[in-house]
Amino acid sequence: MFPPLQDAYRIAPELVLFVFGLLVMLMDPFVPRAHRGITATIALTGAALGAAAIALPRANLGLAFNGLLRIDEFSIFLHAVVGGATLLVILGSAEYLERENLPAGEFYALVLFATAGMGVMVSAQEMVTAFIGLEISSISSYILASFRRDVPRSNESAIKYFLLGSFATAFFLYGVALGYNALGTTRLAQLHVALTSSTPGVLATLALALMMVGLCFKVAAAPFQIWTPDVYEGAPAPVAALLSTGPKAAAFGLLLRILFVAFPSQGERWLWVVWISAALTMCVGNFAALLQSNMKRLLAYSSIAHAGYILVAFAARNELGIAAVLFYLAAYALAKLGAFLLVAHLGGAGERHMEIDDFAGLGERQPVAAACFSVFLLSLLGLPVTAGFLGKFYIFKAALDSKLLWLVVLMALNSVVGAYYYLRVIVVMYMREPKDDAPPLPMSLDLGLVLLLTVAGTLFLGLLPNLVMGYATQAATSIR
Amino acid sequence: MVPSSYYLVLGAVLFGLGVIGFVVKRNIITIFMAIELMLNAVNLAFVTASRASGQLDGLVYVFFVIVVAAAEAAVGLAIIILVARNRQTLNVEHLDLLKN
Amino acid sequence: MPNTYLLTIVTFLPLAGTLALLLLRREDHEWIRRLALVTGVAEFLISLFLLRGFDPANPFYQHEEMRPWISSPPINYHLGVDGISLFLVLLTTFLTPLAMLASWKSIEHRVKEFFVMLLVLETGVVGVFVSLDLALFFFFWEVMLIPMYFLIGIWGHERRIYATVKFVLYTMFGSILMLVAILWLFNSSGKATTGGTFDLPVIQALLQAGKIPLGHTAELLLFGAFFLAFAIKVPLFPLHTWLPDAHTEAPTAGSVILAGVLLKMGTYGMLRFCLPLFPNAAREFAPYIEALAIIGIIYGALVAMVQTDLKRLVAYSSVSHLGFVVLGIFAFSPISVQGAVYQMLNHGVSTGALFLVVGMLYDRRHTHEIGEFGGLATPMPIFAALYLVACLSSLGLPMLNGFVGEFLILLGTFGAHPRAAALASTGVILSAVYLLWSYQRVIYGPVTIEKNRLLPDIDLRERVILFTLAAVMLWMGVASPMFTRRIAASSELVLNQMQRPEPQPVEATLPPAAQPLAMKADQP
Amino acid sequence: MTAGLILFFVLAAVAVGGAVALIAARHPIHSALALIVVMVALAGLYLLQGADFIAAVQIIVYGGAIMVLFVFVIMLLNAGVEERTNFSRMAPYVGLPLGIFLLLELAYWVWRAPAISRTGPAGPVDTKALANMLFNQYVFPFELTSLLILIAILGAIVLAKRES
Amino acid sequence: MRLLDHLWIIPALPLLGAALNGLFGRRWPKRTVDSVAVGSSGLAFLAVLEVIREFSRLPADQIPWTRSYFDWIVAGDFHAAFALQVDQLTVVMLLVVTGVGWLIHIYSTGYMAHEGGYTRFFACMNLFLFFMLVLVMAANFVVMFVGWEGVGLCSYLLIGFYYLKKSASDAGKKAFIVNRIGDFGFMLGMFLIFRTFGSLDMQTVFGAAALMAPEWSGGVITAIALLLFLGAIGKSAQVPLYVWLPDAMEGPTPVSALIHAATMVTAGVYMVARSHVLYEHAPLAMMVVAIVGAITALYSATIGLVQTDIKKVLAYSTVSQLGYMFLACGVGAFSAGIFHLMTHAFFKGLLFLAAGSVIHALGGEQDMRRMGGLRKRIPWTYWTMLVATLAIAGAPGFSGFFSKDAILEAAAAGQYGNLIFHILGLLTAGLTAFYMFRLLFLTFFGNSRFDEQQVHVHESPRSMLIPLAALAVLSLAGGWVAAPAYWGGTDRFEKFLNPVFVAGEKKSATALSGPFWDVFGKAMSESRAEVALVFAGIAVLVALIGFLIAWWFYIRRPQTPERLAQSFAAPYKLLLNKYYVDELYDAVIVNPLKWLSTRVLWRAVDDGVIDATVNGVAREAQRIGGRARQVQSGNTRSYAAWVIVGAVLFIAILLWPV
Repeated sequence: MFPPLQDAYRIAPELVLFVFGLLVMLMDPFVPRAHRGITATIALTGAALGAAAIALPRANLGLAFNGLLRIDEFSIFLHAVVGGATLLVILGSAEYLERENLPAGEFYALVLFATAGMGVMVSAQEMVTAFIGLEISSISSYILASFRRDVPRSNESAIKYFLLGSFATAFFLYGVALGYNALGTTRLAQLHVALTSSTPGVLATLALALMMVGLCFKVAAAPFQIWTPDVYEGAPAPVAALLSTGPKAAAFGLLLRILFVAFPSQGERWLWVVWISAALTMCVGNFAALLQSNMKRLLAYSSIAHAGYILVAFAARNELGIAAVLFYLAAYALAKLGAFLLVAHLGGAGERHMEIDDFAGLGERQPVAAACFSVFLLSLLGLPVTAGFLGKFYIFKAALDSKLLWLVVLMALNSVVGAYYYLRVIVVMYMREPKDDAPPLPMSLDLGLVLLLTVAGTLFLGLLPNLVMGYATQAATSIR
Repeated sequence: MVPSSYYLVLGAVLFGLGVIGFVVKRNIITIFMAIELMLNAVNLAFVTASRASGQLDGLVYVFFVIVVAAAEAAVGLAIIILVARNRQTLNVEHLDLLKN
Repeated sequence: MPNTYLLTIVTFLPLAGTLALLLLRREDHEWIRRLALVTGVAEFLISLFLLRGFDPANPFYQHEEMRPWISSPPINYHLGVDGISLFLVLLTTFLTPLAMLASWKSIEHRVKEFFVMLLVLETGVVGVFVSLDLALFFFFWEVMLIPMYFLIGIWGHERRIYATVKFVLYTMFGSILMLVAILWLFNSSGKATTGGTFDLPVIQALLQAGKIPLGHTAELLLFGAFFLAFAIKVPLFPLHTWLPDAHTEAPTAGSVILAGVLLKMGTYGMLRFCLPLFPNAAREFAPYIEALAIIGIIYGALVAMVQTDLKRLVAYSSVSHLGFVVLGIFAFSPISVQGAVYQMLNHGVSTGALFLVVGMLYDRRHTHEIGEFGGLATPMPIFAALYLVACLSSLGLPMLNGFVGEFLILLGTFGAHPRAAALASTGVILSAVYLLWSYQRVIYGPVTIEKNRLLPDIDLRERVILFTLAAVMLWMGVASPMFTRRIAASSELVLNQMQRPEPQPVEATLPPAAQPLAMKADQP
Repeated sequence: MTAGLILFFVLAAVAVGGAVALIAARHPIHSALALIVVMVALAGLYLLQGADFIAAVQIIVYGGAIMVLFVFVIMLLNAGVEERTNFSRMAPYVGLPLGIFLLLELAYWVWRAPAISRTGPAGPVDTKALANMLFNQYVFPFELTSLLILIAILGAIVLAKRES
Repeated sequence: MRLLDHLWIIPALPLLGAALNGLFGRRWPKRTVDSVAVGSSGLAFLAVLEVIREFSRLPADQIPWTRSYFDWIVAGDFHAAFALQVDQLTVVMLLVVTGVGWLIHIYSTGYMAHEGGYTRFFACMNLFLFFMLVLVMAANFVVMFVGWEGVGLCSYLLIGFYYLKKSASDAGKKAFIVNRIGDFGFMLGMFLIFRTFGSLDMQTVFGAAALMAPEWSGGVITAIALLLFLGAIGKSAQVPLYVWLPDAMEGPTPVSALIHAATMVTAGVYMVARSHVLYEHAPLAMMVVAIVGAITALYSATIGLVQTDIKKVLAYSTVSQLGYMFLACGVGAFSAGIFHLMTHAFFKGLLFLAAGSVIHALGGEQDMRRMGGLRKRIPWTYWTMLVATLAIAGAPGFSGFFSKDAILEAAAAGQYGNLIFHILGLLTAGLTAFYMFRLLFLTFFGNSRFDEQQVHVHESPRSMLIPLAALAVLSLAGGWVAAPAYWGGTDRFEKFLNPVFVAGEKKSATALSGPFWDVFGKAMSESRAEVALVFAGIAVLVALIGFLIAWWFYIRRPQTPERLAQSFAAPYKLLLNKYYVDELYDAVIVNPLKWLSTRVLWRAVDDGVIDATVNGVAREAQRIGGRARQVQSGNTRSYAAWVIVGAVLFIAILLWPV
């Protein structure tokens, strides 16, 4: 039963990422420090090719590796999101790595590997395989979080992330094991069959609960959101950018497959978990952000809040909901990446200027950066013209289709609360005088490109969503 | 013949003890050990299920879990060393630079 | 329907102007201003073409444009104007160049951004008035918040940040629930058309034909969600407290647009959505809404009376005046509704003028405190005269615009609710009190503060602004049928649309006017 | 009560005792030793279930490699007796009771769950079949684990190496 | 071309003058300004004469002559055209307005010659004429309201003409606001008319009302009439809204003469007379009108007794005379009311102009206690003023004699007459004679009480004296048009107006044999001329008594007033302070309203409740946020505890209620 060659096409993105990760890792020692650009270029090429390689699986949809993976539009879509995020992170972090004097080769390699892991997560049909993918991305993330080795905050961020992350994955794994006990399989489709063919026992439900614990932790849903602000704050800003997008998208993808492919029959039950978690997550994220003064923490809380919004779409339990999740993930990733990478740039050497007040007068000092940042914030806030609005729009719609009126109202009110702190940042940037005359930081071409892509993407999704939403809808129907 | 549920209960107890260990212990290394304990409990569950159902898959999973645990251990301990080096403490409660 | 591009041009010309502005260097203040003004004036002139080919007898939408935009859910780029929105568009395009002219000298820093924001705002506001797709409407509705946010926040006065954040949050609070309601409506419409529709005329027709089943509670909730958004915008007592702050802190141009146009979005929304879509709920709530409107009229006037800050005073006067409009709308009488629409325009012109007047004072003295002025008739006689005209227009002197609207509203309301109209009429007395009292304190008496003695009278630019407005006030006050003739059919249609037949068997056909649209919406 | 059952209870007692000791011990080295005891006991339980290959792996990889790594690090860092700080109020007042509750809950539900019908062979696992499965059907995750280990090595190096 | 077809020209002329002066006058020399102003008003007067000439040839069935010029307000069923009309009543008003208006314009060129704001003054005066003409020519209530409010505006502007003086701008504001209270009533009246009749067109409304059976129309018509009367109370300064008129004397004297004596303040009377059909259908409203008129007449006359400011005396006198006119209307003698309106315009205009001349002569002095002995020094002024005083006091043969007499007669014997009204009227007549002669004596007789060194008394220029003379002639002879039979006349005035007033009365007259139909009425119907003569005799007698007392007090025994003031200190003070009504309004309405608005509505409700709630919600959100952040203690153990909480929670929810 050795897998056929076609399966290699189906994992082409992972292979590309893996190969280029290796390449970067191995070549880095031989690249003179003066030519660090070479490393970056290779990594970038890897990421770009990895993202482009989704064309191959797209042409070869189907199960791979004896049904361990399932390459469908859903996985393609999330591959694109994850791969795109990686591409942007790599593009946006060269300047940062240079400035902070971090080992670029290892950094890129880990990012590429992590992306491969996320790729596995979103296509996995079998839970242990998914778990390995999850661990690949997690362990890479732990390392990346502590990348500023001499910075106590970075270490602390890594150790917290590591301990709690492992803790949570243990829950996930235990859930898989219990499910295996109860239903005799760890494959999504068969789980579904087992669940529907006979009345499932308590054990299966328990298994679902534990798996949800693990994944909700990864996506930072309440009450497992607690690690997020600490980790994002301590981790190097580009890593935070990655963490808040790629692994999150992948974990949402996995959660989605579990809930919608394996456990739809339990929908009436997990609905309430998702419902309550969504409500809690939105509230905690938004309210806690109100008084936040550190930019990275603010963005962290905001990403918690957004996880809550996405869970609302889960609660909708319909196809539009799935599509909305996907669309939202893309929209959210664009804004979040742009924001975090911009923050990484503006934070200055050693990330000294991470307080919101440090952004005072940015509108005058660096109008372009401030304008881009505003676009990201407005997208996160969900104002029209930006992708965030349509994302929210779709979620509302999906949830209303399922008559989740009160959850929708709660989400609506939450987005008003959210508006307060997003707008506060804009206030600081445009309406306050700068504290001191910090000289404008020259922006590198890379970062400029990142901003161009993210802003353009945000506006593109906000104004012409048909293409992406079309893919997302296709993806939503493809998972079953 | 031991009923498989016995094994499962033992696994649950061990998993629970691991969970308790995480909140009770202060030393990072010990906490990490508690996590390893949880993974062990998982393995027990996998083996039990595998043996009960006669599938070999469960054993393969155990295999993977052990590898993952090893990888986690390598990275985790490296991070722990880094923390210990920079912060001169292994008490997790002293790591509170990042809060609120 | 024939597709024209006029409305698209009118909507997006300002945006095109901003693109041109972005090409200019930041330092070229003079050219930035000129280009912006040229854009604004061109926009106004082009918008006048809307009048051409506008058939006053046709109550339905005209100059319609319909293009698919988002395929799923089907959001269409559907634009059109009827008698209600036509003049609101014109009001917007008319006030914007004036606001620009008023900002000519008072905005000295970040000039480029300022005019960009002003133009973006214009696009947003025009978009709100011409959108016939609920989602598109909401799109513009929210978009316009951003430039306003910046206008107040960057170029405002001392407490600008508090004011602007309050403004945006208040508005968003209301509007986000409206979004929920819009989606709900969309979903309900799914029962009548495959996949549902956001298209306002179609939804309206379906609702009226009873093809979209809306339970009583559902209708109340939907109405509530829409109404809350609009009531905040209007603002209706007791949701008005953002307004004095926002107005007071905004730069002159911001206040003009805010008072002149943005508030009308609220009353426009009530007329366009609340009444025709949810007539039963509207009728049920009407007594309470009218009560609030009357409270607003009297309350706003009384509070305005005792303000010491001139701009705040004008702001509270808006609360009072918009109370009339809401009252007129919810009296459901053809006369009062037309009066309400007309009063929207009047309020835009006269309160706009008052804010411009206050702005001119601010440009000279950098204060809005009434106590800082006094005796300005001596150094600034022309200003004093034009200020008086603005006051008189605002207090509803016959032959100026304010009277016609107020009169029609009260006349129409009286027919249905004599007591309500009688109570509201006291606002007529009170408006004279606060306006004339403040006018007296600013203009009359001896010059008490030395600085005021040598204030220059208004210059040519300012004269152009105020004379234009004065001319319009007079014109609207004397030749009101030119406007109401075009308003009439559409506003009566609103009331007709409130008629609901008894629940009919399923075969009920759509009204002929809506049929082609409904079919279009059915297509993928 | 069969011998198997007795053996199970003995090993289970050892495992649970080890786990409790892990928690109770104040010095990390004691905890590490307690964990090793648990692992060995678990290996015994695997044997009892006929999974002898897994038992061997458990001893070699877990007991032999991973735990040695732990002990090594404990020694390296010269970790002393655990400080019994109590900065966290959540942990003792919420975490611990709920942790115990979770334990009981899990154990209860697992106990209550209908036993899986025993269909599998009682005899020892066919290691060859296991290998076949690992390298054929599960070759993809197997290869993935190699990536995982590569990452682990890379990470360990990046993090632990002293800056020149 | 008939001017009748272009009625708009009449109001347009002064409007043109106002526009020219308003827009360009600042750059013009004074001569041009006053040429424009006087010219336009004069032309308007000529136009009126021409219109009257053409009007007199119209067949009766074309009267009222109505011309509609453009649609002004159209909405739903409501349609208001800018329509003007001419009938006999309008003709009288037109003559008064343009005639007196023109004379006062001429007078002003002299009076205002040395004042600042010359252009502004004339622009406003012309504008006033425009609005006043619109008011009297309006063919529907909305257009009438245009004039109604417009004259109020001009009054506001002209009272506050000396805007540097706070009292002046205060007075202007007060006038406008108090008028607005009346306008509020007027508006409601219009709404009710529209609700009842579906139109605001006067012919339609009156036509419909005339056909109504009284018993049906009672409630609504009464309400309409009372609401309209509220408007009249405001505009014509009746109790309780008269307070603005005395203050309005802050304006330049020609303004007082034109607006606050001759024309604007009589608009209320005109409106009531114009709407007589409605009033005749509402006996209760009629009674209210009569009562208010009678009370006002007496009440303000008492205040006038003790005032020392020459213009204030005249102001209270005006209020009092307006009360007379309302009394006339209230008892159903509309034509008598209008007649008095006309004669009053002559003699009160003259009084004001003469007073202005006095003030002018004394360099701005208005306090009669610092006048005296001017008889010889400004003879023209003295003589004209004497004529006016005789007229107002009701000296036989003077215009006031006829009009006042007609009112008193109607008060007693009119359809709605009542002896009490008659007695009140008589009392007022006596008081009037007293205070007018008091004024005359204090000003022109005795010794001069001003500083001769400072003040250079001089007779006014010819531009002022000519209007004085003209008005004196009118005051003297203006009443003859209505000379009753016993005087040898034929009461032409009443007959002239009959088509207006009788038209509507025909139907209702029979029904009106109510409680007011007393002995005098019956007696009169039997031998009208004799009874009228008796009435006239009584009135003259009363006036004579007033005159004699004044003569006794101020010529014969000049110390008497002071002694009286001391011995009746309390009533005197009450009168001097105008019954403390201003203070009462301040204390009961103005100040509580300010307090309410500031303390309660603004500070307590707006800031304290609504905004506090809003900000409180924001604060509360932040507080919750602070709580939420507390969770983020940074302690990993706590975080782990949260994970456990979550796990337990998830399990609990999923297993619930298994």
